[in-house]
Amino acid sequence: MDDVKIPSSEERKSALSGLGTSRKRVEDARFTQGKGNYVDDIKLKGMLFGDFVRSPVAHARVKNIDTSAALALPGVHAVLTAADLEPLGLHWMPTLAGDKQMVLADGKVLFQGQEVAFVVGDDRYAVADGVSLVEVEYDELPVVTDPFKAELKDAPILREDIADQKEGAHGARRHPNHIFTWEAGEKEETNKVLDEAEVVADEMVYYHRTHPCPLETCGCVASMDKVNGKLTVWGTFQAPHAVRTVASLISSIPEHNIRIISPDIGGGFGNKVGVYPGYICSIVASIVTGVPIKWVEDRMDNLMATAFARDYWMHGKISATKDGKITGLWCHTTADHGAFDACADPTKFPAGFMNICTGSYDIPVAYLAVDGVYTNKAPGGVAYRCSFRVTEASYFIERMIEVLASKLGMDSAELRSKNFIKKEQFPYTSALGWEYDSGDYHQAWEKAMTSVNYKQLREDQKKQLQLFKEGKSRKLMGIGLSHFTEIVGAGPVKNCDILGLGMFDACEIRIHPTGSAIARLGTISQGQGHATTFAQILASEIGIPASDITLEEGDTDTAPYGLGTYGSRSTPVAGAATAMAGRKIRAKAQMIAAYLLEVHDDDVEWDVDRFSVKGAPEKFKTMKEIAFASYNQAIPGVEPGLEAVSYYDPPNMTYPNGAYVVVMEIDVDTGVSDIKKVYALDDCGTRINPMIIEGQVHGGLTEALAISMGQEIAYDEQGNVMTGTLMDFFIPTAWETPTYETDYTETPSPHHPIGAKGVGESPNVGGVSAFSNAVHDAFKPFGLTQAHMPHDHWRVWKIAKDLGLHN
Amino acid sequence: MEKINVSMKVNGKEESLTVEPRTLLVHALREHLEYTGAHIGCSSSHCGACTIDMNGKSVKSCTVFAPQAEGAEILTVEGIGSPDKLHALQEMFKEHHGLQCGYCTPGMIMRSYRFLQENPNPTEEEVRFGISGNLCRCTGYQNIVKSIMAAASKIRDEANVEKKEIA
Amino acid sequence: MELNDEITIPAKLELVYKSLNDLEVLKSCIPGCEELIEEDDGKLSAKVVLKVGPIKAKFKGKVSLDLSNGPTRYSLVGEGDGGVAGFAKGGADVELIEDGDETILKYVAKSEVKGKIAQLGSRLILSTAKKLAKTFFENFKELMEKEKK
Amino acid sequence: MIPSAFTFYKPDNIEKAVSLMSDFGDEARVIAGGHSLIPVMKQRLTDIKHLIDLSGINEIKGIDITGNQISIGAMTTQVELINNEELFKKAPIIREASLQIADPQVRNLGTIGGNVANGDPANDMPGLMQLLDATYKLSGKNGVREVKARDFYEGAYFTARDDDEILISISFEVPSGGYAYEKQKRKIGDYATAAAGVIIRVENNKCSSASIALTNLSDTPVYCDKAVEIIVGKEIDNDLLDQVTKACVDQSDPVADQRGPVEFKKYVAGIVIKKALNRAIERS
Repeated sequence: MDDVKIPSSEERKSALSGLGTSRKRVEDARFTQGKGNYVDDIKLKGMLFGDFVRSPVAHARVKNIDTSAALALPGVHAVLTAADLEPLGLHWMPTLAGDKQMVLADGKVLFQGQEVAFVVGDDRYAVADGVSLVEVEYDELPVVTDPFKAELKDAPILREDIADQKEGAHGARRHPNHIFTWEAGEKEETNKVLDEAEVVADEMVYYHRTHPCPLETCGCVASMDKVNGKLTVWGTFQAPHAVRTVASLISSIPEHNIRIISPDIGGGFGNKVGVYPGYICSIVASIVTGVPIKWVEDRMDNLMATAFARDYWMHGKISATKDGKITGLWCHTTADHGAFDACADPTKFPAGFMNICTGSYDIPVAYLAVDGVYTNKAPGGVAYRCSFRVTEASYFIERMIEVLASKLGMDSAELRSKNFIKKEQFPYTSALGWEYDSGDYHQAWEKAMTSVNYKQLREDQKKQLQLFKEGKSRKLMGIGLSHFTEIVGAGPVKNCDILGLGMFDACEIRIHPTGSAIARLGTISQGQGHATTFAQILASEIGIPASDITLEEGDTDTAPYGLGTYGSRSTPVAGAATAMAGRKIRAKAQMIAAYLLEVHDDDVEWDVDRFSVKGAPEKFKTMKEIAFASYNQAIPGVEPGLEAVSYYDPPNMTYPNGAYVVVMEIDVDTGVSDIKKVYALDDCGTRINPMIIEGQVHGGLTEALAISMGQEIAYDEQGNVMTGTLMDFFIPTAWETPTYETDYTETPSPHHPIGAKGVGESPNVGGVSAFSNAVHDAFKPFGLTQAHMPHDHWRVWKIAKDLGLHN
Repeated sequence: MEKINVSMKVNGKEESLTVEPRTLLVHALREHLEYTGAHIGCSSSHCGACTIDMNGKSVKSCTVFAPQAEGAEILTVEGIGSPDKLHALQEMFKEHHGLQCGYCTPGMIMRSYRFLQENPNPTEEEVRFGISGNLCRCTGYQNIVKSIMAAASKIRDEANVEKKEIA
Repeated sequence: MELNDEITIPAKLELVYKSLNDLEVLKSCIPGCEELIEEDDGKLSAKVVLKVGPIKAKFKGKVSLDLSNGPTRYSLVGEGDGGVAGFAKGGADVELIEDGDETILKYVAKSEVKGKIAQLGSRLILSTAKKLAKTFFENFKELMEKEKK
Repeated sequence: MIPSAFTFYKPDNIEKAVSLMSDFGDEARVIAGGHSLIPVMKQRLTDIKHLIDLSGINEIKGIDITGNQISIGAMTTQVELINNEELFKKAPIIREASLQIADPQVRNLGTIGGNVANGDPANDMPGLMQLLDATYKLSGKNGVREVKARDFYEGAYFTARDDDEILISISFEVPSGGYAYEKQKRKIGDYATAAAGVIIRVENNKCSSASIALTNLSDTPVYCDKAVEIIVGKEIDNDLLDQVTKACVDQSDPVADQRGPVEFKKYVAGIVIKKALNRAIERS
């Protein structure tokens, strides 16, 4: 055996494709050949289709629903209305935020696009004909689209079902259209600091309503097998286990008789976290008809009725000393929740993690209050590629920093640097109660400023301004800065649950006799490449090549319980569970190896893919050998097989952060902006797969570009959704999208088993402020302090006009 | 409503189906012929997820009625490569991380497939303009553009090798 | 949205006012009106086909006339349910001014739409409403001219 | 998004198509590229019982350039307009404008006939055809007649075409002089916020002939006759161009939509018109 050379640790490590490798994705073979399996690809024997009759108006009493013409149509099998669901107690359903929502219009409609009746038929075509034949008589009511008018004395009452309730899921209600008031921090102390401050900046920062709009819309196939009493639902679920539990609770079908499967998902971005009437109606229709029912919404339905994001009016005050040391932060937010509070937030956080709004800064005292109100708009309030309300919080503080810098006459890069939480302050407890795990903001900021040559940029900007003032150019240059701190990985069961379900996650690993493996998780990929990256975590933990590890997610009958994929929680929570389960495997493997090598357990040590005898590296057992032994050796005191499961309850959230710079040129006459540079430095802790991280950053930046520069869900005063198609709802094409520069620093999370923090959402959180700040920065010399997003052509033009730049 | 017969050649195979005239081509392909590669993203001809090749041109199959495709030669993503021999685009999308959730990918690849025949040696800017009828929500396009540029180069190299072999 | 215009009708004010109250006249002047019937309760029910380019939608609804300020003022309000297409409300406040044997008809037309037609057709609503109002009054003028002959 | 049912016809000559149109009247529609019509059908904002596909009629396809005369069959696609080198030599503005319509896939099916006959003020070809002073040939049960593009548009979707008529071809003289088609839009695939086309001949810095037309700035395309009157015969200078631009803007009558309010559109109209003028003059 001596003549066989043992490959070096480095060689063996590289053969694993573990942590830090830009491993190519295993998912891609299917997707590039058109062999993905999305919900609309599922075809079951005898399957019927279902679709909704939706309300054309935003607020009305439903006087009558006549389904006779639809039912008379050949090919239409059933039409469900609230009256049909009521005996089952399914005409309303609980929302994730402790409110309830109509499944089908119960006496009135509260937003345009609301589900009124569910038509079931042979195929999409018959169903569409049926839908057009259902006659609904509406008696229109006054419409409230402005959240500031919702609480006026004579405002129409939207939610008659709870009009008299003085208490809601999150405390006292003061008006029939008021949902909750949520407070954090020190109110009096903050007011005192503001009163006595040398400088106070005061601004209203609006983060407009938008929508995650994944390319695949929401849908499901529900199949009730009456023979064995089992309900199977395939659907676009970002949290399949939570859907199973909720489905069981509201349908009374025992949870073990429900199987939820998330097949391939064509993007989620938060849109597919919630439970929608389509799922409930498909299940009921399957129970009624005894055959599988498919429901897939169309794009307009998706933009009109499924979960929106943002819509926060954030009034802020920030105080500082004359030389720029921040002394306090105050924020009052009016949150427009639409007709039902269906925000996807952990129970104790009705405004999500908005209380991360102190951002990256060491702010001694702060106060936050959020008021949620009902309006005649679609429900939702999901995190759109960000952790719960974190992009709102980050946008707020990054705007307030800019506004304060203007007031102080100080460069905002310097103001940031002056107030960053210092490296040695970590773990750092913020004024609003979060414990930031780790970071080195100054290092990241300096790297960013050097990389983009910030000083030179400011020089260029001055020159451009001069040209503009001399009438030689109609363009202004804007430099948008942002330093964000995300809070992801929800979360510790002690403070994070959704509908009472603790937000842990789990991984179960089985090593096969020949040394390959399968790992199952409670999460579900929607493009993040879990099958690739989780295998890499495991490869490094258990020394089996990533290519020999199959990853399986999304089937509640086989996967261990987990809360799913959103809020950048997969890596911080499920990734940790994966590492921990791997460590359990390794611990058992150590015992087996010691037995095989005939030494004491403590006398073997781990070496990349094997255990070797301490001091005698030539004596070893590889994981492959150990795996085989575990199946065919009777080892005293050790059970056969090599399996492990870990349920990971994270001790804390993780706090990815980053420094972004956007440079753009703005034509003041047309409002057209030309993005010259986008630089994104991310610190997501340990980097599992740099290629995938970079891809996530590109995608998130593009969503940030879209949101800040044009994307919105706009309503007119009658409550019509004016952006219901992809012509008006802005999604940039390859042509409008710039090329990005990415960069990184690496500050591992101290409490995460492998130090990873999550990255999917960072570029959206950091990007929106950077793009928006660039627009503001361009007009700063003319006195602009705040202009609301989206910064589409006409709104940018309006800024220029209002500043008198058009003569 | 009366159904009619529609014949077309899909991925080299003669297909005949009996459908209502209003049947959209994308449904004819996905539901009647079970080529589920083409996806539906917007239904309004904005997103390009349903892009296929019809008579040598890229079209959005959600905005074509099946009878309009009578006698047409259709190519879908299922028809451009095989598991044993992937098309250069399929390989390069994988190599350069040109996809994430995969939903836009078949449309994106089919558009690129035709685009590279229209312009075998494109600049990056031309690629961006050439795929501007296809939306992607995940990738920010940067790696898609990279993948297409790489595929273009691979296809050119292969063509050169073939030429040399013939010579 | 509101649109103002005026048109001169070759008839005496009294006749103009009377004609504006005549169901048959209204029916033949409302563009696309297929049916206009007085119901038992005195209200008018209507069926109107709205045809604008590729758009064609059938609306069922009510028309009401406000005659309280006659004969110099007159209001017509209609609202209809177009099913999948959505809802439309429209109307006109008319002022009649005597001008010898002729009558100057001034009107302010209003329209409001909801549902898909509002969502997808917003950029065309104003010009369509303008066109429909104009067509109505031009039809009316033509009719009055014919009657004169 | 599923349309209601219809019967489908694919006539192979224009007479058959016209006869179907007059048989079914209001219940029938012709379909060319379908990219305006099909989305509306899918939204069920229309009720078409009979759909007549014109793609089988070869006589209304293709581009014919004879001497000074260009004739384009109604069923010629935008991509054919873009790729035709002879057309590009004779009337390069067609390629410049066509490349700004929708996206590659839509241009592959979208036809010039569909684009001009639809009467949607947001379509680019109607303005372009007014710019070129094109003539439309319509075929109906009473035979063939010609209508000038500048007389064709009456309101949004209201045109001089009778219900039973089919647009069969578009013809115009080879334009001479500098040209430009300027369009501001929010993104690829969007309609114009404002767009303007200019064709101008300048000799010794004096304008000898000009044509200017606007897209999506009124309920019809706008041919700017007043502006043309101002510029023809004059020495070109910046003041004159400002006057001309103002005259064009005065003829526009845009409506507010998601692209912005009227005031913004008029302002941007001024910018794109001026840009088009400058670029066209530079090229002349």
